[in-house]
Amino acid sequence: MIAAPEVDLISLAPVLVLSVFTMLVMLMDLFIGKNKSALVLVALTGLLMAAVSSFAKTDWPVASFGGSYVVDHMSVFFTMIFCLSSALAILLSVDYNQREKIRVGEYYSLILFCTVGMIILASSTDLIMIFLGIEIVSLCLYVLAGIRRGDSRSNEAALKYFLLGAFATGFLLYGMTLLYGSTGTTKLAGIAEALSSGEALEQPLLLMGMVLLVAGFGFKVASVPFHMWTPDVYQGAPTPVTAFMAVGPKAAAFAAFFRVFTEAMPGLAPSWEMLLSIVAVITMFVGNLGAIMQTNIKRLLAYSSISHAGYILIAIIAKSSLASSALVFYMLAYAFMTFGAFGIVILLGRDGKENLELEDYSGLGFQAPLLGLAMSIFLLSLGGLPPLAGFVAKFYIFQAALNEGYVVLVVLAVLNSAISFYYYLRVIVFMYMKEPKGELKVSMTPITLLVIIIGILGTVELGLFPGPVLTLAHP
Amino acid sequence: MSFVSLAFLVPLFPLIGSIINGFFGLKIGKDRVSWVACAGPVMSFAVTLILLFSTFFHPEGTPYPEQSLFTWIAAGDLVIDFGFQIDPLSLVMMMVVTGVGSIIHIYSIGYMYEEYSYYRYFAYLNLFLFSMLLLVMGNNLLVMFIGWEGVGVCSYFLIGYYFEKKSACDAGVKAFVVNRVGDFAFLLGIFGIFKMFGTIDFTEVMTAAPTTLIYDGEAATLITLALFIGATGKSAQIPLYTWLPDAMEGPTPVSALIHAATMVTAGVYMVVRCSALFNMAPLTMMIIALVGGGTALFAATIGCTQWDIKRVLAYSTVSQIGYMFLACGVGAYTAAIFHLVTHAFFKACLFLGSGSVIHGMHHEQDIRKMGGLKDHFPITYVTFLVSTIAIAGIFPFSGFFSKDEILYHALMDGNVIYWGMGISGAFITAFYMFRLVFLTFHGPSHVDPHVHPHESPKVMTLPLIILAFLALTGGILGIPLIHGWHVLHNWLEPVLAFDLETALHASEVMLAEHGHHTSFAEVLHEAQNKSHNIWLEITLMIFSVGVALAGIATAWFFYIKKPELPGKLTKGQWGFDLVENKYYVDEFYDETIVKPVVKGSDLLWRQADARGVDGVVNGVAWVIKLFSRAASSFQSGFVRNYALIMVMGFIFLMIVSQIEI
Amino acid sequence: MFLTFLTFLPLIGALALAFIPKEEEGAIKQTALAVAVADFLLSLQLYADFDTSTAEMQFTMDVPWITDWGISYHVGIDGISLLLYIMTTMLTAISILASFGIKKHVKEYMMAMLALSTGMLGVFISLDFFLFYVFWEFQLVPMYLIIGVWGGPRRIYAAVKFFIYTAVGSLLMLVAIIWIYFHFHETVGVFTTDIMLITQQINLDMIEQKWLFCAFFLAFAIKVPMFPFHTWLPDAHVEAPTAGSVILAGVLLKMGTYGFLRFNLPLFPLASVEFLPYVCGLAVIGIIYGALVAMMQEDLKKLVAYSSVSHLGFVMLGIFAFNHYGLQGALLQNINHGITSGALFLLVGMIYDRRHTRLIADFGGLAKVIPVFTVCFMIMTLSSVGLPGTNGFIGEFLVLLGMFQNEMSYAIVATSGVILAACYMLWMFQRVMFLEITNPENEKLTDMTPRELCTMVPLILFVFWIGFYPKPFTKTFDASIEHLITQVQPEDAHGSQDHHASTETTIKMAQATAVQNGTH
Amino acid sequence: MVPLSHYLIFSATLFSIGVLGVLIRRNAIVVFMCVEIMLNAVNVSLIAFDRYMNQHDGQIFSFMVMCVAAAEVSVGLAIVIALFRNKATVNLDEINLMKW
Amino acid sequence: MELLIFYPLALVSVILAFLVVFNKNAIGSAVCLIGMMLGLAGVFVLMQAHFLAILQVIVYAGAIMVLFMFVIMLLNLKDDDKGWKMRERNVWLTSGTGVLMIGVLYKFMDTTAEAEFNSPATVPDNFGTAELVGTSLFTDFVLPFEVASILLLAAMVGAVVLAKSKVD
Repeated sequence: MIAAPEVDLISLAPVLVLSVFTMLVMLMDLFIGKNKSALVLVALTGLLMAAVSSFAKTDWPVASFGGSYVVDHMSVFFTMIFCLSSALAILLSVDYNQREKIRVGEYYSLILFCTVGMIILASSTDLIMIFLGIEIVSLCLYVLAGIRRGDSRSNEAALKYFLLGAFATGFLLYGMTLLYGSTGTTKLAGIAEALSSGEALEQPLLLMGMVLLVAGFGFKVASVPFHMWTPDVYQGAPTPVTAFMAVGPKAAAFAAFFRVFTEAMPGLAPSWEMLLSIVAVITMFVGNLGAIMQTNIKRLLAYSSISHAGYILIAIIAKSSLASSALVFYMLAYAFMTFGAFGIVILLGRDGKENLELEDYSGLGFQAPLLGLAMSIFLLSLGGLPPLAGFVAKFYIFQAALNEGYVVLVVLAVLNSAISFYYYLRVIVFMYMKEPKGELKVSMTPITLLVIIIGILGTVELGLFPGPVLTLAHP
Repeated sequence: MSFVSLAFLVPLFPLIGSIINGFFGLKIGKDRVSWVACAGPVMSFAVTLILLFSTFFHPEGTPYPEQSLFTWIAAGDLVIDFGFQIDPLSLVMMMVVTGVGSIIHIYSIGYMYEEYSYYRYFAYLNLFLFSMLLLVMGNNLLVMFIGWEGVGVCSYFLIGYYFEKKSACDAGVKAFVVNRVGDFAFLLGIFGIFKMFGTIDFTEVMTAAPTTLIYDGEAATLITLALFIGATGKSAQIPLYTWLPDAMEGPTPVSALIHAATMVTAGVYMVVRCSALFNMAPLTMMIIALVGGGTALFAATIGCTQWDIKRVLAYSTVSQIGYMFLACGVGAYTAAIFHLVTHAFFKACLFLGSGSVIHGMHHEQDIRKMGGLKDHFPITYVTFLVSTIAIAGIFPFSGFFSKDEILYHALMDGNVIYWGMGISGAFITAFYMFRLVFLTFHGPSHVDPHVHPHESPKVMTLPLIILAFLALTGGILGIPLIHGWHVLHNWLEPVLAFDLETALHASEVMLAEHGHHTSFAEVLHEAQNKSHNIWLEITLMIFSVGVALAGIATAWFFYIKKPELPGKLTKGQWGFDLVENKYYVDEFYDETIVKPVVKGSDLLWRQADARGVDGVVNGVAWVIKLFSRAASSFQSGFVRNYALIMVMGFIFLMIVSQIEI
Repeated sequence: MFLTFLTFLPLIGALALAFIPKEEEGAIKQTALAVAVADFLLSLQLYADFDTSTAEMQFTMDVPWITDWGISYHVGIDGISLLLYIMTTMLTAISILASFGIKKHVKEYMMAMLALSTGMLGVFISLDFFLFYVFWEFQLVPMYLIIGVWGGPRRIYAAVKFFIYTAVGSLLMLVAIIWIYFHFHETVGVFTTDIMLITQQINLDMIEQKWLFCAFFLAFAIKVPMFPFHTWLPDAHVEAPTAGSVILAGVLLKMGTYGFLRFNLPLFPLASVEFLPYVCGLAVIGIIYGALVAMMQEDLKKLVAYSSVSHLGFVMLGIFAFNHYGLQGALLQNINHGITSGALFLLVGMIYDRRHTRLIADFGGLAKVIPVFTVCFMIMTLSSVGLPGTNGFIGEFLVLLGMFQNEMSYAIVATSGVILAACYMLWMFQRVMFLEITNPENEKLTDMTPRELCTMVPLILFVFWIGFYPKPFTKTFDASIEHLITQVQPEDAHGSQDHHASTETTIKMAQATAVQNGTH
Repeated sequence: MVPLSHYLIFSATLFSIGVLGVLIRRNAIVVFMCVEIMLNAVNVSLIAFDRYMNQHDGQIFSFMVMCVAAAEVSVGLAIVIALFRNKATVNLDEINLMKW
Repeated sequence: MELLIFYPLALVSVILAFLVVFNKNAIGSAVCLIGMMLGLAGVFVLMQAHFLAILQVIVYAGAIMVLFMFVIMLLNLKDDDKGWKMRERNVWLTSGTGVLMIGVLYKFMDTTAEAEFNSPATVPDNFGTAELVGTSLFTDFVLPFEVASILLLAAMVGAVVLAKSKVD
């Protein structure tokens, strides 16, 4: 006799809603004609519904499925970020896909699938679930990165991402296995319990498992030295996908990273703190240093995103509830800035010419003053200049870290911030201080502009009046 | 109503003149400029006279009036008024400054008339008078310091009046910078005084000095030394005298007013003004006397070898001021002021006379190209001769009285070395001054045939006559020998009065409080035992007149009787070369201070700053770029490389984790 | 509220400019000028209403901002910031007037200037760490653009250097601020970033003070700039457009010294006393070094820039004299330097506009061609030299006097800076203005235009006003300085005797030394 | 009875061989096969742990791994095909358009 | 006894794995891989994981590897991959990494060998059977099971998008 499984579908509401809408998109794609704009609406509705349904449970935290799934503060907030970032990514893609002639039906459904994966990733408290979540996200991204099939860069990005991703999956999986082997369970709470008893801490394999997990997750969040794919893939992938990759999946990976390390392995904290600190510092440095030499805006932003991963790692190291709020806030702020910046990158591209070199930005600041201003705001916010969202976010993370006493780490992060200004300013140098090569023609496509405006609003709002969001972010 | 409330007018008139001329000078025409320019000092002179007369009736024993215009600087317990002090000492100086100043202003009308920027000259000159009056009238050190630096800057402008000439500009900068060195010390002195007294008001400081400072204590010595260094800068004493000869690049009336009569004597005035402090510091006094005497002798020797008419006078000025300091150094402040006044007369006259010659010779200054000019310049010659006799110290010219008073005090209050320096200086002075007269006005003419010398207009000769008259009669102010007839002495008495006994007693008490029982009885005894020896004084007078005459005779011998002799004698003499080149002091300063500073600064900038400090900054940027290149060079584009690096990273983390546990 | 209005008025003006079409340059310039002048005139009201008898913050406004973190929009002015504030509005107006000749992107330029003004004003009024930091960083951007877009040939290098260098310093300050934030919560139990509150109640031990002092020091020392953090300044000055240099010298550098007064001294009194020798040492080195290096400069702007290093050294020295004279001198010298260096940069800008060179060697004999200009230049030169009767003297005198009362040796060395100042300024003046005209191009120069004269006249007036009657300025400082001294003093009890003490104690101290070293 | 350590060492060896293959092969498909070796190696560990703890979690896990492997293979090979269409090569050393 | 079965199986698997890496021919590699997977299936059986062993054969060695072969054939790869040569500039890096990797492996083996693992639990006879695994799958692990369906669906869509021949 099989005992009835413990099923709590209400907890699962966002996943279910979104899955349904995903399939709806796929189906509709087959039946509606050439004009696919309805799909956008459906997809956005789905995301909205998912976001709303994430509040189906309000008595956080709610654990279900035998402790493998949880609805808590972090998961809900992350769900919102995922839905936001996916919505922005879809909006960003509308004009782009038209320009680049990308099949939208599958495209949108893949983004939605990916979102499902992200939600699962952020809400799971079971290694198996986390593994599956990561794989869903990754698989969708492999495909999305290579979705411009006619473009060899896109192909290359997909292949690189895929091979390295699969390689990293091996590490991650091995790490999970060893963790499972030393504790006898795949549930995070169970692992924590086993570790807290002290007996499991003696397990020789545990440490290796932890390092393997660092490597595996490190790959997903693009932290050095597992970041190697990032610049190439960011560059090769279609721009909206790049923006999406930089925000949603990364946030999801961080959510899981945070959960696994803080919820499952607090007992091992002294050793992984050390490891992560090293990784964080190297990540910040390599990201910022690498960005300095870049001439391609997408590559530059890729390196920048690596460095941001470094900052965010500090939140994991700080591991308090303050840190989790900081992480959440950071990802939200990061979403606005990144989508805004990539939005402008997309706007500048035209048929057959993407205009991705910094040279192409010469004179932008005066020929399209508002775009220049917007780009400056995004870049300065990424650099962490007050009073913009990026600053408040960094401030929050530094707060969390200082509160736990990681002064050196924060000082290094702060120095990196200073370095990072160099390349963000470099873009501004091109926009304002170099003479334009020719006349810039910017086609102001409305939906992309909308994304940029949302980005600006978010960046400025979170910078000037972060109060309400902070209240939300704090458990 | 007290007349003192008029005091502010004295500096105000020249200031107004300066402002009018400075801003509108070009528009109103030269004649009006002259009127405006001369009206200032003359009116000041008038007000000074009023003040002087009102002071005659000042009740004895009461403090002299001060006029405070407003609170200038207030910071915590430091309150500095912008105020003037009208006491005998400042009145003497004001008389000299406004009087001689007026005369020279008038003279300048003639001398400068052909200049394009005539107005500029007068604006500067009026501004100078303003500053100088602040200097002498200020009731505290800081107002004095405004004047002190103000005259410096005016001097800078006036020396560099012919700003198209490099030498003039350089001389101006040199004057200002060297003065600044002195000012630096002066400032430190002010700080020290404030630290010790908590105020920088003259009256308060001087009243408190005997009971606050310790006789011969470190504080007293250092403060006075600092002040004295300040004075050496302004008054062109060793070691800061080098700017004055170069300052002769300015127009001649300027040399007369600033670099002979007034500004350069400011140092003397300052020392006298702070006499109460100096009295507490015998060590400083000794240094002052030595420096003064030394300068007197040293500059005089250089004066013998110069060929530029103004430079001779310049060294003579340095030398004469040396005498004044010598007087200060032995505590004969009255004598110093006396000499200051008479020197102002005769030296102004000499300079103006030389100016007249230069004017008439179309700006020829080399005395080797003159000679026999007495027929061409009758008035100039006579006035020049009168002043020369005065400076040489021949009875009954003014210089005789003042110089002999100094020499007397040098021997009586000082020692025979001071006197020796003084008397040898006197001999040389007489010699080189008459050398100047003989070479210029007597003997065969060496005038360039293209030059037609002519006597100057009345506006220039009249001042000469006035000044010559003063040089002749100025000695009245200080007729010696008969007690009570020394007008100046009586006049200054209340300002210079100093009760050594109280001071020494206070010092003893203060030292005793700290467990040091020192007795100053000996000092006191020595001071009290000095008495006026009238016969000695007469002897000295006769001797010094004799010395002066000897000097004149020597000059006559060398330059009239056997004019070819000096050339023969000095040829190839290293000693003479040394003196002729002013002992190479300028070169010495150049090599030891100026060049090292310039070279060092250049090094500092090009190496230390651009390469060192900024190099570090740019180096950091460079290193970052280097690392940046390294960081992105790993990004080779090959997937397997990426995988390799991931594995390496994993292994690295593995090792780290093993180390940690 | 009024203060807030004044502070944000330029920003509003900048936004208004956005709606004027690009082509109407005249209207843009006039609007910008009108806004700046209005801001200046209105800010005079602050002076009129300012109560000089109290050290309390005035015109305060305190509105909760980010309540979760205890951050509020708290602004106010006291004696330390009042004149800096007014000077900022004035220099903004003057620099906008001086930039009428700007050729490219007029609209953006004016917007940047006005935005910059708001940023700078905000720094001086912020009474909340977070707010302060926001303004502190915010003003970098317009300045960066002004240097980078409208600057000289190496403008990008200079602009980036300026930005990064300053950012590096201030980011460490950020860390310190957050640290204080938590420390304050631990010790007092409140999460707040209110500067006043923290200053009053914070309790730090020596080690903590030292570290925090260093973090703040770096930020401010770079801004000041103190040796050896000064190298961004010459580059920034040389490349910046005239108005940029004016603002840079006049206001931006003052933020550094202001920071010392507002944060380092009151928050870390122990460390301030502890670090006095080092800070003063650097200040003195800066004075001498700046002067020596200035002497060798071939570029006028660079010379003035290095002279700023030297002058700001005096300000630092005054601040660390910890007594009334020094602090008053420092505050006044702040204003003086703003006026004098600002004017010098304006003047250099004027001849640059005519000759398109700033090399000293290219000039010579200008006095003959452009007399009015020469007079202005001369006045400012003398003010820079610190001639008594000009503003420069009062400040330097008080600073040196203050330092002398505290630590004689520094004052003595620093005083020698006045000699060097005379050297480099007068030498420069001579080479530019005097001598024969060697370059025929200089003969065709035209004298100052009325507009240029308008920019100079107020500054000249201030030079003499402060020089002869500084009381209206110094009286605003008094109460705040007294307050500041009491904040530093208690911990400084034994050391303070010789600097704050009355005359009697000074005399006694001096006598004691005299006895020890006496000649008897 | 085979000790657990034997299985673990066996698994680690296979994993390392997989890693080695990824590092040194140039053919994208073979590289991918090496990744499959790694996944298989992990499966050995998982099941070994299960066996020694008398649990089924590991087996479920390895079931999921197979599932994922299948999905990955389908996507991965699709990517390879897409790439091959454009560049007619699967040699990884020839695929480096984007670098630095 | 079991060791006697384990060692040959393990040896063969390892050798085959090596052959996968060192085979010059992609097809050869694939064949070796199949062999290795079969070997592993044997090991699974040895551990009484019968269900998984079956899956290993069917899914892995069967379906997945067939797909590999299929693609290799489809692309008609020649022997352009000459062995396992690596790019020369990375020789030292790779070898260094290899040495370190061996070190890590040694460390791993060392610790595993030293660790005193409890002797295996006595497992019920039906351990590893489809029944027990299935029960577990549908009770405790029903969520992963369902999620896996999303994964597969997504993969399917993705594969279709990328591999469709017509570029539109």
